[in-house]
Amino acid sequence: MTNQAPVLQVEDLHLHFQLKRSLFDAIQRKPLRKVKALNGVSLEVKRGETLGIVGESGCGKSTLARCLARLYEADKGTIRYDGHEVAAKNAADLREYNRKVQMMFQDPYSSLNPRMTVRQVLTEALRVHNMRPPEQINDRIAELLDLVRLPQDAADKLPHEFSGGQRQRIAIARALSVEPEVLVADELVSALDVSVQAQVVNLLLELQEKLHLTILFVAHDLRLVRHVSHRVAVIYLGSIVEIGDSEELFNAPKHPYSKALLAAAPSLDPDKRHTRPSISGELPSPLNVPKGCAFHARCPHASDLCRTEIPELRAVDELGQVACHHAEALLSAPVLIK
Amino acid sequence: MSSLSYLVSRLLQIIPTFLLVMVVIFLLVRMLPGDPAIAMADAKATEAQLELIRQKLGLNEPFFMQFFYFVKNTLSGDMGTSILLKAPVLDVIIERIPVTAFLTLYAVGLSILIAGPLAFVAALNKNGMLDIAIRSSFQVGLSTPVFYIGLLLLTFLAASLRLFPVGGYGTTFLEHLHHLMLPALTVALYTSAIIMRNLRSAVIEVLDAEYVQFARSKGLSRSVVLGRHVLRNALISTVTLLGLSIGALMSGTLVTETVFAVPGLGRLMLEAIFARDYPLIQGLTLTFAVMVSLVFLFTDMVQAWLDPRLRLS
Amino acid sequence: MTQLDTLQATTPQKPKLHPRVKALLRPGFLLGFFILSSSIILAVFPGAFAPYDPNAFDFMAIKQPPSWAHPFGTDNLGRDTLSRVIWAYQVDMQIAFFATFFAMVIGVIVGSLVAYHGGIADVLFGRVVDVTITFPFLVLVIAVVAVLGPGLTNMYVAVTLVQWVYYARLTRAEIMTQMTSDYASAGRVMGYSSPRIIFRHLLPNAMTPLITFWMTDMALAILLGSSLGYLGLGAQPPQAEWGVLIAEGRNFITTAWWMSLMPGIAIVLTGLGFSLVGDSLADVLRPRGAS
Amino acid sequence: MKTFLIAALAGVSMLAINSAQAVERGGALTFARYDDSNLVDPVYADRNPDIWMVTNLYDTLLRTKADGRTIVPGLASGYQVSLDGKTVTLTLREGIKFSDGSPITPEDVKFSLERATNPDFGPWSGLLGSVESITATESGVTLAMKNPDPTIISILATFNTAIVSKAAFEAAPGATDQEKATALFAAGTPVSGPFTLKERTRGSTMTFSANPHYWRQGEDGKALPYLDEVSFIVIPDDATRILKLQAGEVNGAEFVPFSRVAELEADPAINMELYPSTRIIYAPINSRETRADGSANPMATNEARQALNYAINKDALIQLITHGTGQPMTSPLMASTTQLAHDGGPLFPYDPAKAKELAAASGLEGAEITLTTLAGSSDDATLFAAIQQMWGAIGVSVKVEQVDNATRGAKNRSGEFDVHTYGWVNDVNDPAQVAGWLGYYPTRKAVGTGWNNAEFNALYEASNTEIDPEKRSEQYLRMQEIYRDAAPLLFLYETPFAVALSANVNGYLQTPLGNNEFSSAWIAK
Amino acid sequence: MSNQQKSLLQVRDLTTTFHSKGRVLRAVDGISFDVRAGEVLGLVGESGSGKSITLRSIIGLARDYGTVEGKVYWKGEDLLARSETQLRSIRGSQISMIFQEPMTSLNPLLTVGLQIEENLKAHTELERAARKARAIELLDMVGIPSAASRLKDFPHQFSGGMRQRVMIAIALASNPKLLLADEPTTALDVTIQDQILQLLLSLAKDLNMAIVLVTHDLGVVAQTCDRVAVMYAGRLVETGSVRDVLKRPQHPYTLGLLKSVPENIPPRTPLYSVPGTPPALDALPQGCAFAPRCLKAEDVCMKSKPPLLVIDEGISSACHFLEVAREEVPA
Repeated sequence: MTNQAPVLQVEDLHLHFQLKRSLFDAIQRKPLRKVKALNGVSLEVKRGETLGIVGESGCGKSTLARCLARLYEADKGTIRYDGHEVAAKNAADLREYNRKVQMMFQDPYSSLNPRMTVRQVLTEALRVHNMRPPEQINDRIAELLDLVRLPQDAADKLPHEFSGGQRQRIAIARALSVEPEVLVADELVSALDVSVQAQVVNLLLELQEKLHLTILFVAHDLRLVRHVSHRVAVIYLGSIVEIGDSEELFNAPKHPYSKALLAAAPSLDPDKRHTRPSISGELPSPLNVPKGCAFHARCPHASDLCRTEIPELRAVDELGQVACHHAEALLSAPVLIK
Repeated sequence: MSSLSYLVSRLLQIIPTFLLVMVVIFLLVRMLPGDPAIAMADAKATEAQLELIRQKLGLNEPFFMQFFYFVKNTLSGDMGTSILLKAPVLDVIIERIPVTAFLTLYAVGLSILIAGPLAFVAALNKNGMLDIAIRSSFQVGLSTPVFYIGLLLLTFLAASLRLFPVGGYGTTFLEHLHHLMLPALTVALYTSAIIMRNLRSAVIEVLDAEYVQFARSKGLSRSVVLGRHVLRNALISTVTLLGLSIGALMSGTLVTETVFAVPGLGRLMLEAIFARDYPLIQGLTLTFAVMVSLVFLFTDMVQAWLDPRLRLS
Repeated sequence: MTQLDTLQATTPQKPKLHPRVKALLRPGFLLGFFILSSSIILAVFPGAFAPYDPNAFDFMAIKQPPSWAHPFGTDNLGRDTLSRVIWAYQVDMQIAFFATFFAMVIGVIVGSLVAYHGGIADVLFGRVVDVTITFPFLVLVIAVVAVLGPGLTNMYVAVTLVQWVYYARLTRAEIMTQMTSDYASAGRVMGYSSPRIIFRHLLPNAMTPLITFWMTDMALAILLGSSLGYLGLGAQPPQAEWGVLIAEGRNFITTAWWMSLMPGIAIVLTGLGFSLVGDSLADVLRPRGAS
Repeated sequence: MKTFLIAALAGVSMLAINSAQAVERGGALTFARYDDSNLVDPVYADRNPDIWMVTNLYDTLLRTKADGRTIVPGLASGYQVSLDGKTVTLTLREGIKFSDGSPITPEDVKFSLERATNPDFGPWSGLLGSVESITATESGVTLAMKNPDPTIISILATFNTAIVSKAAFEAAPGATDQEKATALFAAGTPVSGPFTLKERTRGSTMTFSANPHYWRQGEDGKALPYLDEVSFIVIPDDATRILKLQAGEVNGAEFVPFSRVAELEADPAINMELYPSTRIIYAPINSRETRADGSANPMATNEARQALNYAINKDALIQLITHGTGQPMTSPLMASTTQLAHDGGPLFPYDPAKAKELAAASGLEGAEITLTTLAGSSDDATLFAAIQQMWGAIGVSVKVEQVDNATRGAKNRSGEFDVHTYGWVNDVNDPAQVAGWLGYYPTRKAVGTGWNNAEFNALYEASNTEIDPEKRSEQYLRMQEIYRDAAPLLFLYETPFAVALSANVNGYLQTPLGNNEFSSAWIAK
Repeated sequence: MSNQQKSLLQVRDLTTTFHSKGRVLRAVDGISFDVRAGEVLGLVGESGSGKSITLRSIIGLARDYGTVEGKVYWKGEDLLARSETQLRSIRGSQISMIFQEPMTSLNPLLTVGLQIEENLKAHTELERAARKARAIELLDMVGIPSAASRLKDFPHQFSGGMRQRVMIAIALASNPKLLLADEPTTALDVTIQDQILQLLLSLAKDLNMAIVLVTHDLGVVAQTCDRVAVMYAGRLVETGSVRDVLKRPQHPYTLGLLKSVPENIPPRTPLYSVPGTPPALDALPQGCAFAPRCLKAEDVCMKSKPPLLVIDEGISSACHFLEVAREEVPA
């Protein structure tokens, strides 16, 4: 971690997707139904760090990533880049923001236009943002391919000629072509086989060092997030329940949900078996976020307070913040799973 | 959402569509060239007689007033008097609806009877000789104009071999079946080709679906797997398609009714257009739109019945 | 590791026929291609193939059965059926093209824009679709032809007025599907303009079903053109058009069967050609690895 | 020259069946028609499918013989026209009854004729424009005339003066006469004609059954009609209609395309009839000084129009279009079957040399003429192709403009055409109607041509009150001469009515006016 | 103790090939293994390694699409020799299968109750009422709350985890002795995965049922299986007890796989990665399938297929250089 200054500051981000309402519903005066994807997310990303974002499917982690890449416009809340609010910017500045914050996607089969060769993909990116004069474009493409460890003859091939891992490298090359400062990796390696995952993760780590990138690593694989992140945020139903130093969080999770999540992850060691599920129940529907602490229904420590009051994300020690009314109590008391 | 509220909401959705349909029909008919008064009176009438007719038809009213009257009268069931048949348009149409409805349903029935089993056979023999043979023959069917098929059937099956009557409608149900066999077959040829294609690929797709694999892994008999699991799922898209092809089917009846001398709405439509029978064209177009909408509604209901996800979400 | 990473990029691929070439070599496509290319040649140079003037009466040779002099026989006015069928290629291939092309262009543009931008335009478009599919196609086309008057040009206008909606609907659906692909999001993340994303990225990938549909539609246009010709609303006699020829021949179907059979075969063959090529094109045009 | 009947005629049998076979009674005849009757009423019938059916249900006071010219008694046993032509007296036949058995009275006749003269009803009242008043007498009716009318006898043999039941009209529901008439076009209505309406499905089928009280007698001395029933099926498509006949599903099919005549004539199971008609096929030529767009009209001179006529090979057209069943027009104003038609031999026989000469002289050479044809009509298409070829030979180029019937009618009225195709069938057994239509400017601008000849107009007006048949005949001769020279039409050809019947059908007749006569038809078992 | 006696299922030289557009894809390439009564056998491998096809070949589902050769003995009788109809009496009653996607594996148009009961109808003599009672019992057993009221519900009315429970209930309806589980938790979140795996284990124990668990997740294997078989390119490269294989992997591929998982290595350090990608199934190498990616491969690896050899008590491996490949995994 080189620089502690936040490059991205997210404050109280809300995003609700309205479901279509039929004419009949409207006549019956049924309320509008909303998928509450983000319910007040605040976080800071420091320059040069990797911030891991974990959570179960439907928790809002991808929505957050897409908000940061400006694929979604938040309903409420602000995103600041280098201290400047993003939404307030003019068109040219927004384009510049888009250039500086690049996103990479999960599905290696759909992340590339199947009808464009690698060269066309990269040329387009370089041209649109005037990254290089036309005569230097081919040289730059060669550089980029080297950077992501693809052979030079890859340039004139179509996506279907590559394996999944190679495609994700092309996606990385495309993102890097516009020389961004922040990379948002949304489940970048989830679709890849374990052995290939490792190749891409290594590349990402290497590029981060070389190019001083800031990375938002969104994934559901806890081991992977732990491996690549400096800091980690755990999201549950559109809110951050815990954020903090990666090692600290994985070694001593403070939020009951973080604990359950870590406990549920299957260890490679056959001797570390547990015989009871780490947590009961399932993620409630984001259409119906429970009142109070969203986790209370599944939490073994839930109290009346949890059922009524939304816990603030607050610092418990210098290494992290947690959104739990009973964080201190749980820290001191031994963990009891009911 | 319950089935009833689903029906109600579907019905409510039709309303705005229908207002637009009325506008389109009105504009279309007003744009027809030629003076309906001339069409009505034929060549021998004098100017004064023409003027009288124009007044009767309300053709001298301002444009928007004509539209207002059109909507108002249509809603109250008065579609005016046919110039051609000198009878209330609504009466004429009501007389003819059973014929066209019978022909259409007959054609749908035949299409399903022809296409259903063959689609299954083709799908289960995917890329086999049988599959290729079935698909090629339907391909030829798809490429043959309705009127030509009708002409051939009429000439050979009806006139030469006398297996079926040359035309007409008959009076009893069995007579209807007998008389309309060839026209229905003519219309069905195209529809069955579409259904066959769709059902075949739907069956192939469903056969590959995990739930069919799962059903088979349960040790269910072939008939249960095909009947309960494959057919029902494959039918969903086919029902939609059948609903959407109702337009094509009715287009088919337009030509077929003319060729086979079936006294239905399609033939009437052509006659009305040639005679510039404004009120009749309006009424008929509206009737076609209503019929198609009802079929859409019906197929939606069938789909909802087949697919609980539509009904219960 | 660098070395090994490079190694994997060259996935072992047996030297074999390009899959697209293989798709082209299938009998269905070859047959369709043969039919279509012959049709186009006949349509472009009917004079080179037609042995007689298609409109010349010959009272000495009325309703002659097929012979060496008149391979398809002659009609009730002594015109050579073969020549008329060949000249009709020009008319019917024109119908296939003009009755569909503009509808496709308009439909594709409208459909893409509506799909990408959504909002009120999409809602309005939904209404247009509802209204259009509520009318039986032929009813609408005939009504429009009746407004504009019979004849080919007006038929093109009528079909275009109705049919663009179907292209737009298909394009919209395809573009919507493509928009769920990450490469579309990637385009936005890269800061590309909407026209670039729509026309450079989404549309090329949405074109395959469109082109297949276009092929089928051209076959249908020929059928429609013939039907209208048959009803007296399409091409006008004495202009040779297959539907018109069949209409002319129907009175003689028992005494001069060749008058209606020969144009009938021409329609079926050409329709078959379009359908076969359309079906195979889906395989040829689909981007590799997308199946 | 034909003589015109004035004297009262005795009630003689007017049967024209020259059949060696003895008639057989009973049975039902099924007849395929091209279109349905919408309203069979003497006054409101306005389309041929309606008009041509009227006399099956309603008898007229006088009748026209099968030749279409000779007037014979009908419901009236005789008539008398006063010498000044101002009074017409008709005597009603005795014992005649409506189909419900009630007697046909002079009151019914007066009622029927008053309906026919009422200008508010139907399009035909003009035919009786000369009638001042109608009085019912004990034995019949007397018509008081405003002026002498040479056509009145023919009119009284025309469908629109057919006799309806006054009682039935009074009892019929409906506020207006038209509503009553519509209501009466239904089963059970008392009628005066040979048949009653049994049932009807609009646009599709109609059945007549024999009127048991009909007065005319058949060959066998018993009351007509021979048939128990006549059923009509509407089949607009020509080919289907014929297929239906060939399949034996119907006994007769009307409007057989001429192209099929030869084939059906060769069929032993089918009796192909070509009934002489008053139908003429012609093409109005715009004869105005300028065209609708304001440009000079090359067809404005008689010579130019004569050239166009001479340039046409009518025999070729007759072969091409009517397959030899037609014949060239011999009178410029009417079909040869019409009374007072002057047979001057084929009009404008094909003479390319003369045509060329006239074209050059009239400045027609190099002109471009638009032929407006009926879309979808293969006859018109053939005609166009032929005319294009024929006029090309005299240096006239022809463009085609295809329109539908309604548009053609509108163009005819507005004069926005050069030449367009048209046809005509007489409704009345008198040349006044067709002459008024074709040549008399005030009627309809001489069938839309804009030809306006003072002498012709004066002659026409005079002829309409001329009761001296000789003089009237002369007037007509002169009118035909004038019309021939002016040639505001292309005189194309006359065609018969082609009806195909099963071989066992006898005695059916379609009159030159088009009336379908089933009263004497019978089926051999 | 003879394996033969306790073996419920014996797979011998199972080979499944597919023919697609003139190409021959060898998805399963002559594999042999046993499943013992009551045990949980993990079949692990990366995508395309043939593990799912193996399951489908055992139960006869694969032969619709491809050619299945070899022997599959069930209680001493070769299942592959049975006709489709004969197989049906075993499918769903003695051997059941569950699939990866609970979303797509249940027929969306039929109620859950019907989908359970049709199994009972096919394999038991139970009457309608008894079938319903049994269905409720089954739903209850797999942990679906208020089971009775949910029989009339359709699959889409259940959450992902609940659907997987429903599928398990259906599979267990007729008390099978062997459950073939094809990646049953891959589509689920970790907390739900945990619940389902625990459920499967407890049911297997209660019902004395063997499970073949196909997965690509070594963690899942470690947490649930007794024995494990590692597949690569349609072949078994290593089998043995879970502890042995995971702690002392013999085959370079197993080793590479284990080392790629970022567990027990310092954060943000390079992970071990197996270079290259698996071979195409229509172009399998002549020799060891892993040879092109193997750092230690020599000529012999390219030329001859290494047999699966018993290395030690409870572990077998297919590598020409077993001693060379052996390496201690950091535990």
